[in-house]
Amino acid sequence: MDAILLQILNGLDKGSAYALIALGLTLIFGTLGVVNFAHGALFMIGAFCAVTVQRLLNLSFEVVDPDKTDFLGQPLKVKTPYVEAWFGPEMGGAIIDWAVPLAILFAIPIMIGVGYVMERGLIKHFYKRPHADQILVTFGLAIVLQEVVKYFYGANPIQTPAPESLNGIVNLGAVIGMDIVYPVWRVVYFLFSVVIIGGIFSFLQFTTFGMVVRAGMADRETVGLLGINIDRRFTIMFGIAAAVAGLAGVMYTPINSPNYHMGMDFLVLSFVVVVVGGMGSLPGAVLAGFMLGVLESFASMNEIKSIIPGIDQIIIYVVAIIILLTRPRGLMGRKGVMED
Amino acid sequence: MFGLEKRDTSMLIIVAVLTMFAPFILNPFPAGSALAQFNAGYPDLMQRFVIFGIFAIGFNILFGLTGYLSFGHAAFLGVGSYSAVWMFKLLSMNVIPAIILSVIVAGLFSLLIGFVSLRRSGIYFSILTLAFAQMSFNLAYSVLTPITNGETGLQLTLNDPRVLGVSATADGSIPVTNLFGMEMRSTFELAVGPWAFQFNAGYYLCAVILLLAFYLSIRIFRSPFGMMLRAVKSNQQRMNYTGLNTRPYTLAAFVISGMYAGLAGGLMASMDPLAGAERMQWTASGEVVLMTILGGAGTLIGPVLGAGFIKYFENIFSKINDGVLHSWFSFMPDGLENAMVTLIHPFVGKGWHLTLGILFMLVVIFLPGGLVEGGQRIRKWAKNKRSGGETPTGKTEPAE
Amino acid sequence: MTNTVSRRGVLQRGAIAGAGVALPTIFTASSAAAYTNEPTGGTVTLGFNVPQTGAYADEGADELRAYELAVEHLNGGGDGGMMNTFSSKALQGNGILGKKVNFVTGDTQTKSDAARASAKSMIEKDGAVMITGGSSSGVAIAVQGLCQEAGVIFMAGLTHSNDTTGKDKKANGFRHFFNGYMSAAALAPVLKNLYGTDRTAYHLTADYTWGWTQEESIAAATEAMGWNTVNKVRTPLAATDFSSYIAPVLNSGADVLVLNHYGGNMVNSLTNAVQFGLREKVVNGKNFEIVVPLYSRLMAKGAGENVKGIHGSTNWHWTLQDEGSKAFVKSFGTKYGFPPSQAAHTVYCQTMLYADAAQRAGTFNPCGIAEALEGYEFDGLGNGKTLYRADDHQCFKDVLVVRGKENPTSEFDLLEVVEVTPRAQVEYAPDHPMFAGGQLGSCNSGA
Amino acid sequence: MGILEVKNVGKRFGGLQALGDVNLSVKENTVHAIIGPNGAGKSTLLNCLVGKLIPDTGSVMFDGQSVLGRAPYEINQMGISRVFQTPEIFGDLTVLENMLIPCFAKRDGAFELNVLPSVLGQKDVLEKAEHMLEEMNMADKRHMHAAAMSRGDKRRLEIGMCLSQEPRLLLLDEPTAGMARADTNNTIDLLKQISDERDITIAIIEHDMHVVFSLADRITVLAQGTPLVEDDPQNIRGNPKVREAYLGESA
Repeated sequence: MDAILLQILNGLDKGSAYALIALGLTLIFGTLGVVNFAHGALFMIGAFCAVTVQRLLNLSFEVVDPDKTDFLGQPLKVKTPYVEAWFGPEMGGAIIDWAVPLAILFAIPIMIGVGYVMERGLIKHFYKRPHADQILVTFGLAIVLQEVVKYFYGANPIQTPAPESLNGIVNLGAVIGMDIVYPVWRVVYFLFSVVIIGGIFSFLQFTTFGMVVRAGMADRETVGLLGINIDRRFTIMFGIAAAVAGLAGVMYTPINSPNYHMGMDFLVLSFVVVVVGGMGSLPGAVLAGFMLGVLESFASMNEIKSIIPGIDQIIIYVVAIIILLTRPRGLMGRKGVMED
Repeated sequence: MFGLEKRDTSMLIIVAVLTMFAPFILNPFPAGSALAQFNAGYPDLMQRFVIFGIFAIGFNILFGLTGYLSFGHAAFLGVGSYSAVWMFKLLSMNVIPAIILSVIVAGLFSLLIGFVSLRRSGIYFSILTLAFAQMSFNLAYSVLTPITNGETGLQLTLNDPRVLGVSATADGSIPVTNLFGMEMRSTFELAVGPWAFQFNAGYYLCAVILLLAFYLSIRIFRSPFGMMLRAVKSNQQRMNYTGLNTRPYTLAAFVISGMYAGLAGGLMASMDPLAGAERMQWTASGEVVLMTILGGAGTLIGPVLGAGFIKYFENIFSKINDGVLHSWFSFMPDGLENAMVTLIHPFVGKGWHLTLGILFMLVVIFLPGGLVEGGQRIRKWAKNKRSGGETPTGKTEPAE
Repeated sequence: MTNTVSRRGVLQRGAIAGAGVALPTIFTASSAAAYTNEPTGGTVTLGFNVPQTGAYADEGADELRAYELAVEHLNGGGDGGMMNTFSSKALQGNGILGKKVNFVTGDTQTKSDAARASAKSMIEKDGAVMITGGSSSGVAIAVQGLCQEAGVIFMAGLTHSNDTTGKDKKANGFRHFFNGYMSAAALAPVLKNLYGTDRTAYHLTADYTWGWTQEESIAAATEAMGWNTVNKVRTPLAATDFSSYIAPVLNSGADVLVLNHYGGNMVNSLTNAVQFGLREKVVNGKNFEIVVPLYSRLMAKGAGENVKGIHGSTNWHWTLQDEGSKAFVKSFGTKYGFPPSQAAHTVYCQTMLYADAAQRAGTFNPCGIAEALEGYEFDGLGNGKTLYRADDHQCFKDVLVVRGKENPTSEFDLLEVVEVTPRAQVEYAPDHPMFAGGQLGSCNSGA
Repeated sequence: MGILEVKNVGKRFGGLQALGDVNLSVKENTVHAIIGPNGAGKSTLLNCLVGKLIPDTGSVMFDGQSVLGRAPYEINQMGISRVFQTPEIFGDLTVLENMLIPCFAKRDGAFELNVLPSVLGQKDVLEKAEHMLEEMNMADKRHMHAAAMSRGDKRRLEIGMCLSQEPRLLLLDEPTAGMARADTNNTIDLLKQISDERDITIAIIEHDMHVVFSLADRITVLAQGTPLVEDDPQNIRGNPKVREAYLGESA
């Protein structure tokens, strides 16, 4: 029983990442009608915002310590981060320790800026172009972005730990008298994604801005006829979608050390998630994200794998095929969106 | 000629000339010169050009004509390769049965996947094909290892039970692939001064098959069937209300392009008898999509150009290292030389992906019709120049 | 028409055919060369085929650095590195057989297809007489097969699967790196001392051939000393989040987790395992332990804090204090500013061994070189006395058991050597079942 | 017995009864108009006839054969062609190609793997398409991209495409909707000419009374999903029930 609960937790956690990426992807599909193959790269850039903050906080000055030697036998240069020098080792150490949460503050403006520049500088010119062209140009952009990151940070994964106090495990089952230990940061990640998803939905639901955007998703021309500048709002939506992907990336870094191609790893899966959820449906994307995450976790249980060997390799694709064949437009897709 | 219109005939002849003289055309720089790095006229790369050309031509029959964007075509190429290698292992080292089997198996496989996937259209179709291909890849890499030899790829061994032929040659090697005794790897070399041109038997087999494949694709483009496929892309609703059943049309296009992919896979295995699972990965499927769009989807020659373009960068640019750069700029003063090397360094060698990404973007931004449109613009420009800068005729020619 | 892919190197040709020849000279390769890519000018070209894109790009970059260093040393540049400590003194620092060493580089992309394409272009276009490099077993085996067919020598880079010198061994292929069996044989006694004989192990294994051979080796070795294997779970190569594979470990009754992963997989699975508190867990009254049989410093860096106190094995480590290792670290560190990785070390050794064999054989003919390498025993390359066994072209040498360091003094000082398992303990018969099923075949010179 | 017999057809969408109990009989070689206010169920009825929708109850017989459960292309091959409210043509193809496709469909049926022969080699089909273009006065536009034509021309082309299939029943869905008066009159003339010169039955759904009374031999008035009355045009004009339900509100 607790094994199943544990896998549900794992699934929700994986699903959080899928859902956050898919949410942004759907927003861009829905509002701009653009197939954005660079969306995974935005997730990756977010993760590298965290790496950058960690590096910045660790910027150090060097003092030569004549008593110690480095690997070549020369005097060792001892590094002390400026932050520690300024705030004292305790306070400074704590700031460095909290690099990942701090990176959120750093990532929001960066990601909105990246999204804005991407949309105004490139995507804008591709609204009326065929989807094939959009795929080619955004794929090219994704390659360029990840190669640039690789140039500066290398190809190896870079460890970016969570703050010490959030790094342990917590017994979630204590309340119901069961023993379900789970990493604290993963709980944080799940809650974080719930907050972000909730935030996006209430933003779209309860603000006039959101209402206009939703109306624009349904019928762009009519909204345009009302004299509302829908394009500008869509640009802002693109920035928000980029920020959501970026934040998902920032928070993901302690779970798995980021590397430059993590965006591509998530790209295909998030496309599957979006399509299974149904084109143009935000709740569909979120639902599909969590559903596929949970199913993927179940499929990796030994009990299941012993019945169908290798099922964990293909579960996502099997589920995608079954859903698309039984529900023509995915879980909650709207008619006529990206069907031709 | 050959039942083709004049324009198509001349295009076929141009392609024939280009492929037959490729060993010369692709080797413009004398060996040993600084630019020899850019020579592409060696057998392996020439084979890849034409094989991926065939793959892209086939993909274009589906995507270019019907607009159905398959993201899983690499699976058919992979299946073709596996069938061919199994044929080498079990039957004979002759490439003909291997290629025939790979086309048949890929055709059957694409019939199955197409039948299911074509129940949906648009992006739903794309994701279905992607899902099937990724399943094939993941299984080939792991669970199906007894058939596919997993990570390493299926290869020949010294104890293959070859029915027609020997398991190992007299000197203890694995026999090589051949066409009725003519070895695919045999290469004839022509040295003219500092130039060295290589004529490889395998390449010429591939080239002849490419010409046949290209010819067949012209016929398909110009046939009523091809017109129906373009009509599917244009307006399915009207098709249905004109008494035409679109499903068999799209399925036939899907299977034909799957068989082209299988042919490419079979040829690949015939040139180099190894079938790796990565051939079926989504990145490989994505590659043929990129080739087609980059060259010009829906045009006859575009996909071949796109295939050549990408393979050239993959194989030539990835091999330029700092040593090569230094040798290029060694005539400059040291400081300038180092500056140039530093400047170019990120774009070559391990940075070849970056260059490719940038070129994707540039092509699609400035040449919406792909490389073919670039060619047309140059031709138009040249024509204008020749005719003394007269105003261009307003008539736009359909992209071919 | 000839029967071979033999041809002469483009770069070499430049030296001899500089002046224009008026009439076409038509010749076939077999009449001109005795073996594939016989160097005729003043230079010889080696092909360095390493991953430059994809997950192993950093490891590939480190290999390339070592190759460049080796070439520099062979051509008489730098401080000579391990050439000075190498037991064979055949190399003079004037290239190989008096020919200056040139090299070409390529990108394997860690894909069999791409790696073969890249190796082929080196052979067909650049006239390389030897191909070396790689960072995964799939690529090594694929390229080894190609080199066998083409008639050039393949000096494997980082490849740890038993198959490379087991069922997929080839007469033209040679491996300096150790393998899964050796890791297991070296680790088992250490694990026994540390954790006792009453342990229950749970394996997580990357679901492809390398993972399987390592899993098989480790399970066999640990079971032989009394451990019990409770489960062997295969994880998809593409997996990034291993939480759903780690979770079942918690209640499986296992008290040791063996991670048969490498690269990004290893970084992630280890990170996830530590996240789930496995390190602090007590099962069956014993502390829960994690073992990573194949360690690399680059991976350890990616996993950061999580490697502390975790045991594994490695082919070589820069903190070794023998003369060869010290010389290599010094000359690598001086040139690049940081110590070399085990991948860098193995490819440097392979280049030296190839050059030395050619020098001793007096020819670049692959068959001559193979003969010179087979059964060759040497020392001074950082691993103690080492034997290139003739039966399977596998090097036999001491294996290092390492542990993630608790208090690293620098970003490179992540592992510490716990034990140097002597060569005798990791040796096995050539027909050992884990290596059976293949034949070397006969050497192919391409003639 | 009419060529098209609709009996007791009903269709519900959730809680909405779109068609109640429709009976309709279209006589061969007549022009039969179906009129009714918005939401009367005209389009639903049409979709039931061409296979886009399957009615919940009742039967639809064309020339003695049931069309129910058949796909649109099968119904088309039986001899029913449909003209849409907004012209549905192959925008990416040339005008000539647009005309060729129905000609091929007529000759080769719903599917033919005609992979090798060239289109230009199919003289019979080419001739027929060219002839049809001339008849539609569009021969000069034959190499134009269809999407680039005016709406009136598109409508003409669509009707021509349908006629080239030699259908026995031509269904038109508000063929003049959104057209300027001149274009509307041209279309009326064209349809008149077709009905006079050919052996064809026309069923037309129309809003525009001018069009209806210019063309129709017989009119069915639909209101709230059921036929109110079916009669000759002059009788419809004077029918008080129709006036009340339909004309009254628009007059």
